[in-house]
Amino acid sequence: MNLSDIRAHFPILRREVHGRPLVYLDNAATTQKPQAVMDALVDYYGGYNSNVHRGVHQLSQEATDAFEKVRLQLQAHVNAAHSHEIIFTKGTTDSLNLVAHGFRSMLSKGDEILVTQLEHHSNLVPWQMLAQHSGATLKYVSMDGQGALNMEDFHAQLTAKTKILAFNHISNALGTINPVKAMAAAAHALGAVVVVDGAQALPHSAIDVQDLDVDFYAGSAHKMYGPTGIGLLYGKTSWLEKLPPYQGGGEMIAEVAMEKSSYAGLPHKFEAGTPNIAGVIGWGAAIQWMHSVGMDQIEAHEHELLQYGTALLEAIPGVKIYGKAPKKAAVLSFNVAGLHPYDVGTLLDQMGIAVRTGQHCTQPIMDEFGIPGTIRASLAAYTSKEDLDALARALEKAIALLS
Amino acid sequence: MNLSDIRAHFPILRREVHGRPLVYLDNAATTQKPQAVMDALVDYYGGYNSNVHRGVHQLSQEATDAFEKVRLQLQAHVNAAHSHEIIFTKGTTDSLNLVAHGFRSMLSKGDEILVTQLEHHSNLVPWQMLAQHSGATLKYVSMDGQGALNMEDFHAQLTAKTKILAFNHISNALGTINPVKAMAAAAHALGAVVVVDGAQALPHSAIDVQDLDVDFYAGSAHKMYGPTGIGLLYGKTSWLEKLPPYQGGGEMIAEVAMEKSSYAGLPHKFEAGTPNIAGVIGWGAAIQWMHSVGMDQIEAHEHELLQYGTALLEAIPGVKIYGKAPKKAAVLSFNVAGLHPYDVGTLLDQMGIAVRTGQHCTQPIMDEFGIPGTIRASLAAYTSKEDLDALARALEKAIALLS
Amino acid sequence: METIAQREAEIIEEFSFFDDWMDKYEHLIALGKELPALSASLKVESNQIKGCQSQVWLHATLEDGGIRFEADADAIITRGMIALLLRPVQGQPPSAVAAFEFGFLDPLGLTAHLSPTRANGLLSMVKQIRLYGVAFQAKRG
Amino acid sequence: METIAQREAEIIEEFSFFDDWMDKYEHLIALGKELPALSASLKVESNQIKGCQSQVWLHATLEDGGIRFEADADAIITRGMIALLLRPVQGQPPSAVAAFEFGFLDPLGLTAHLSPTRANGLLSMVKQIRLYGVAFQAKRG
Ligand SMILES: Cc1ncc(COP(=O)(O)O)c(C=O)c1O
Ligand SMILES: Cc1ncc(COP(=O)(O)O)c(C=O)c1O
Repeated sequence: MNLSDIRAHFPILRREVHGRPLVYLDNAATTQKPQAVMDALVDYYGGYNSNVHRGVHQLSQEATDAFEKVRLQLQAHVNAAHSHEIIFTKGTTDSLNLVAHGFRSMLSKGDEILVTQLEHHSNLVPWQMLAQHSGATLKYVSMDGQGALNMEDFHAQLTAKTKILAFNHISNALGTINPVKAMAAAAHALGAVVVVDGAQALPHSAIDVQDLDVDFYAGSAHKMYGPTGIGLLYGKTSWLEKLPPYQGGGEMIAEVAMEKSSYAGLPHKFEAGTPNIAGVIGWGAAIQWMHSVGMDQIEAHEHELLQYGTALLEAIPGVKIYGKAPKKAAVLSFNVAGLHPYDVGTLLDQMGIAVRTGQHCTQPIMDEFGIPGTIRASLAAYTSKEDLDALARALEKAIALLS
Repeated sequence: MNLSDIRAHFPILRREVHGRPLVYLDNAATTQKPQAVMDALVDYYGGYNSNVHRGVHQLSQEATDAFEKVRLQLQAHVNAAHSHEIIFTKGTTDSLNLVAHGFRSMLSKGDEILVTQLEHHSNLVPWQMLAQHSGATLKYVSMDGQGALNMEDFHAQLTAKTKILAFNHISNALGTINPVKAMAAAAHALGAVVVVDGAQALPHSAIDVQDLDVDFYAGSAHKMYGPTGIGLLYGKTSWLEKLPPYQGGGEMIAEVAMEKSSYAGLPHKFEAGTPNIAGVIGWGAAIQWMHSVGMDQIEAHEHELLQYGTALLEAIPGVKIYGKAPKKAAVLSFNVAGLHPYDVGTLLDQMGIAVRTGQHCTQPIMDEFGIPGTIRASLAAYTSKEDLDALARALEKAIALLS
Repeated sequence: METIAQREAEIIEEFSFFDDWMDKYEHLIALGKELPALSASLKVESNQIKGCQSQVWLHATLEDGGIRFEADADAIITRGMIALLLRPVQGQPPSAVAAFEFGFLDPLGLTAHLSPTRANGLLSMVKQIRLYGVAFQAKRG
Repeated sequence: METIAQREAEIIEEFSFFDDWMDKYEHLIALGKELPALSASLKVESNQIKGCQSQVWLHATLEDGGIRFEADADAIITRGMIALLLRPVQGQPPSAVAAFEFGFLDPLGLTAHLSPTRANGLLSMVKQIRLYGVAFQAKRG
């Protein structure tokens, strides 16, 4: 599919903002949705909406089949060994909380949890809460000035005391791609569980959880062209079996008496209550859409644009890019000397350019750089060179206005 | 709005199942969605999809405004004193787990949690888990042969030891309407917290949480003409402030350092991660739709149909209705002497009638009646007398085939 | 003894006479009624297959090189389905049972009953039937 | 002294000359640059209003029956907005400040900056301005 074909699938890209064509560069926060996703939602709600599982009637059967088909799609998408290793959650944050919560009864004083300075709050606060409840100590791997993890520090911090290693595959604030496979192997060699926040990696490249050999992998549909309110937790069978259930309710039980219940098997044990059925079905359409473009094409396209955008921005006097790790994905985080990101963002918005400004839920990174935040332009499969040209031109105008 | 106008809003009601017109009587599991809800979703995804809060750009502003407007709509809908008392969750199950989990640190051995025999598993298992973790004792109020709560037993079980009283407003399996206001008052007089599962009440009548004077009230959008994957927890400010955060992540923090974080104010403290933005916006459309019909009209219509359907079913030899409490809502739960509910449901499905069969996630009720389950026809604003006539005719046919 | 394939063909032929769903289900219900009840001593936990809504029991023994299946269910349509499912495999050698695909349900328009998402325990029963095939094969071999 | 209403009218008149957003924001930025910085001794936690992205400080004293506001922010557009917001209320009697609606932002096309969902702290500042009005009224009354 060429770029204009790809863009044609996204109705929102045809809208205007403040009288200018929308240039959407806030994809790390959430991506736009192709028409196919909206169609899937309308087909579902208008055609076979029903609660799933346990229903003997036709609608329920159709909804359940469509719902479970997406589990298989996701299994294939991340190459999980079993479909029951795909747990549907509300999103990455929910997934990470599910795991962190499950370990409350398995950690104790003296144990260590290792995270990194690059984490999104969603992969930091749950571990702080776990540390607080279990008495375990939270440690973290520092990053270098380029925004790459300090691997020496990683190996120094990772010890036999480390029970859990949790880190993101790709940093949402800086774009750093972390060496998941090597880090997982090192952690496993010392007996630690490996939990990966894949929220930013899933939209940009093909993921193979078996090849990476991680124990848990979390993601959100809304960052990968799918609906809001639905995400996944991949977990290795052995760990999912060890982990206690997170929420109690319908669907997740085998037998219920007033006093005590026994829990259902995987994946239902972790899916209490009516799931986000439409969300799952819409997600299926999004994944299909991604494959119709091709994960490799998406990755290559974004890589090319990242280099193009980096060169454009660096040519503008006063612009400083944060995050220049050797392996880096579709994020351009930057500041302009002397200017507050909020001011720059506000003016860019007036020119139709949607970027995010602020801390990007990564306060520890900002604290390390000693800045209040950055301006972040983040790319997707539909981002064009024209988008980045428009950004650069608007940025120059904003700088002129503010100086 | 008259019934045929109402029905015209639901595209799915025009479809066929096994060559027969769909007769959808599984509304307690999930309701169908009016066109307005689908339109709201498509408008959002096609027009202003963006992550909410913290964004300086126009799309984010539009999405945030639309999202927060629904919080105000819900505040008005349940008559909460403050908009921050409306917490968005995944659904009723999620809401109840949030509350039950929050009390883990506040209960201990000797304390009691009082539930009822009428509870859906989602309002039973979380309390079992709480009891297990805190050492508190779980007790329950029994029901009588009609499916009404035994009020003498309620007053006997409710003591100064009772720290939490949790029960449903309307039973999904039997339709029983519980005397929430009186039960809440009795519990408050003894110092207990009152948690109400309103999943089945919200679709059928106007709710006033201040008049009922409950501390928590939970519901699901998908049971009230809205999208899947979104629900609400109403909580009184004082209790929401006492309750610790449930999940950690983006949005729910004020300050984050590597070691420790401070939490944001209400409602954000309980809304970690990207919310189900489209779900919330679609829910807003659903609530608006309900009000365009009128909550009183919905209640009166369903009440009339319940009486009509009860008479129809009782005229069929061998049919026994379970749940005949004096105050009862839109549920017809029944069995046919000598027949398994699964067989009846399967044949009804062949005739285009969608009913639910089984335990309806209320195993304790089924155990009490000594039955494997029931056949449940549950009504909604769009249910017609013709739907119930079709059910009765099909039921007679199924009985003939099976006997 | 007829082969599995012959029996499949027979069933397809038998069902080809029904031209509406009512006749088909009437027949299924009749098959369900004819299925001999499993003796109480075999209706035990270890033979039980849990479906959410319909309980299924399955027991198997090896007799003269063929597998003898006995089964039961609490719902009559499920019993009818069981009767149908067992007909081709009853008494067949383990190797044939282990490899059997139950493809005849498709032309009968009854595949939905075996959908992995159905709450009737039949799919689990089919898997269990094949597993008995594999297990008895191993025992002999 | 001019009344609040007169000052509002002045501002609306002043902005009516801008026919594109660039001129308007240029002016806002100029206003932001002109706003006197808050002295470091007043830039303290108790005067701080937390916006997610832009920090705002507000201090007020009662002088000769009128409220004297001093404020600051870290982002320049926010400072410009503050300068604009303070112009009508500066030196006005508490009762007038307590009742002021800041309606002039609407014709200026700047209401969005005060939206309850904006991450700039300005709405909280506006509430705080009014609160000072109420508080000083009570003190006097
Ligand atoms: C009374 C009652 N409580 C709780 C629930 C659970 O709601 P949900 O599955 O939307 O979380 C339901 C619906 O299944 C219900 O009927
Ligand atoms: C790296 C990373 N982790 C976690 C999250 C949280 O995802 P969600 O808000 O969908 O739960 C995000 C997105 O905000 C992210 O970028």
